[in-house]
Amino acid sequence: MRKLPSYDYIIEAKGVKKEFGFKAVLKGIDLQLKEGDFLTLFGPNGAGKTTFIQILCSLMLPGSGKVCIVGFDPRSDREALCEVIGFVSHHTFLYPNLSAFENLKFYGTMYNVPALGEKIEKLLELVGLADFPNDQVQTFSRGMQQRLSLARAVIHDPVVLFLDEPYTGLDQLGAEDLKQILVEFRDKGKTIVMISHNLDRGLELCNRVAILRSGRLVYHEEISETEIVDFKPIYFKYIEKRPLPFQVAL
Amino acid sequence: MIFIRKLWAIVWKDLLSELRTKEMILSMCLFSFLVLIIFSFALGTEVMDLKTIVPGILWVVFIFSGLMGLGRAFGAERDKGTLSGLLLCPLSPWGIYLAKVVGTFIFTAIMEIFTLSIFIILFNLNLLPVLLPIGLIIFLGTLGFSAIGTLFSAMSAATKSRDTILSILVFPITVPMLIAAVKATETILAGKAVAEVYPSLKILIAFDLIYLLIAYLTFTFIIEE
Amino acid sequence: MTKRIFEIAFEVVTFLLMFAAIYAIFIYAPIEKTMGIVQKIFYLHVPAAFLAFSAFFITFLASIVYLYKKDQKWDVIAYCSAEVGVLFCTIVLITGPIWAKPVWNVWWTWDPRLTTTLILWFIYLAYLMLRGVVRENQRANLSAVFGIIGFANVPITFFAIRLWRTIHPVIITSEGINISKPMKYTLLLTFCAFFLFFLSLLKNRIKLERLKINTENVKAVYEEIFSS
Amino acid sequence: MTGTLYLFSGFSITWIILFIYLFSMVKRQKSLEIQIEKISSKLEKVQNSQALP
Repeated sequence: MRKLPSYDYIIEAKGVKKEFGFKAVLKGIDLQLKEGDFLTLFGPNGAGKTTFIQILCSLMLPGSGKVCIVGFDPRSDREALCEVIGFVSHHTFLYPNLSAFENLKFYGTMYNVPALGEKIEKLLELVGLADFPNDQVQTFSRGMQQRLSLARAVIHDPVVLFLDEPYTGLDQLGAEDLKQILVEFRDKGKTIVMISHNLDRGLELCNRVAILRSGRLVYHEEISETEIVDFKPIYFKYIEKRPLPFQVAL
Repeated sequence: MIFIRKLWAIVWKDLLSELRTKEMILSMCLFSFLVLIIFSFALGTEVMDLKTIVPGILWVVFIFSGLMGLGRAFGAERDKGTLSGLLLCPLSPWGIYLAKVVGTFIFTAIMEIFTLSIFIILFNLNLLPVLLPIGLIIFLGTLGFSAIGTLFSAMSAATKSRDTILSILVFPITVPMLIAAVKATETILAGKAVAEVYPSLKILIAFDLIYLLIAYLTFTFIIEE
Repeated sequence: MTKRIFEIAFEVVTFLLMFAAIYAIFIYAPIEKTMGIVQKIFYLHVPAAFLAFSAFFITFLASIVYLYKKDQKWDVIAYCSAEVGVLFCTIVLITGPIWAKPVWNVWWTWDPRLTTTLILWFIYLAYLMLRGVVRENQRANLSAVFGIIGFANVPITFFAIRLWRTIHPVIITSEGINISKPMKYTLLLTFCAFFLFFLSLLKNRIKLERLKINTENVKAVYEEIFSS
Repeated sequence: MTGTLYLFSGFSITWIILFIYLFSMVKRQKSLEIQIEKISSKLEKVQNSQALP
């Protein structure tokens, strides 16, 4: 059992800013999540959602500000941090010439997973790919690849799971399966952060909702099942084009 | 121990992936074969002193063909979109770099063995008696080339015009290594004592160590965004 | 205010020194006996070579400091210094052959010093090109690493080429030529003049680059405000 | 005297290079100034239009 440092919030971001060249993508984001939270992050295209989630999972460093995931700072404890997070993106991170089994075996070795063979079989069963362990990934459909990508992301039992548009390319059945897996994950008490375009899919499971717009977190609330119906108008109110609430000093 | 296992996992998946397509190794070997043929046509049949030009040709072929393999080290990962997945793994950037150096080294070495055999046939050269020292020189040269080339491969993977910039970065930097390697090969082929190549070998070793050291210190900056 | 006066004084001194240097080179310094009047290129060539190396050394140091501190200021210094360095290196590579042709009767020899300079020139051209093609959020990091590697390459290149050409051509012996006192003073003067010129060039280049960055920043903020 | 010719070409090429560089710097500065001018004039326009109502 790995030892985790003590922490107040499992995910903590303080004043996170990021620039690409001269373009400010994130302009100071504060976010705090407790263990077991399921946050869905909405926002229009180009709002900086993907950049933000990449900063949270240490693929990018924040330009300024502080990020702390499970008590680890991505600047100093990157490796320890990597061991406790999983990331599903719209890239599958799978090697097309390797089989499903080989892909999982590679990632399992990288995460130093004990009893890897059984674990892989269990995972393939879970994502419904048990019949094709030895087929090359390039022969898989997009949906199957996405399932395998999910298996890859959870092979080391992460404490926190980040999902960047996980429903892209999945058919109805696949989406239901993914939802089941996420429910299982949520019920195990893992913390999940998901990005979504799709309001219905995004609101199904979460207990917190946030809206990101041009690099700022303009809305962040806990949400109960009864409030979900009312969320749509709120969302459109927040993403409609209007001057941002700040003054420019000239 | 875990570090070695993770390192080997990366090398193994690269080898396996290459074994399935054979795309890179075939193109490298074919390219070196073609360059050799072109050299033998360009030089004509009655070359005055083969032994003085052979080392130069040999290393030019190695560098040109090796360059094809270099770009793939990180370029392929970026093309497939797997680079982020690799970077997410709990392994230090240095480990990832080292694994890629080993991979590049293996591919380049396979190409070099192939090139040498063709070379022996085409230029009617008897390398057998000097195989050991030549092997050592090629080993050191290839190590340095892979070390610096992998670093630049990661750099150029972040740029728009990948292959052009890779060759512009690699060629001037590898000149000292090339000079030392050619000089050493020349000395050996001329049938001189092995002791005479020590200065060249020293430079090759210095080159390898300096670049591995620089990569150790700076590789984390290359992949961070 | 005093800073401004100091700056102007600096420029004026540079300007005067340049004139003094030209006077010294053409009128004060005697004509060398064996090489003739061509030898006067020496007063351009040697200071330029020294400054090119110093500029690349500044790039090297600034790159290290940048990676350590992650302050964009140092990246700007490294970039501007590399650009000025390439400029002086180009001057060295052009005046060198012009000097060599009448003296050695060849334009170029593969002497360690010449070859090292040529390779250095290629390396820093590559450095400038790399900056042009790399994505912005990785530009400073990558070019800093390359700036370090490029300079670390210098000693090893020098030794490798020494090994390659064991018979040194004339230049090494011409190192030992007796420089008469007026020549020495002229060289010293040109060194000072060129050095001040280099500093002011570098300073202005850095200023220009900062201005560019600030303008781009303002533009980005501006576009953001008025797009919404 | 060929020596003078070489000397002359050496010096003139050096100065030409330096002046080209200086000229390019001046040009870059000019273009930046134009950009700044554009931005500030646009900002002024916006300020005026906001002041009207």
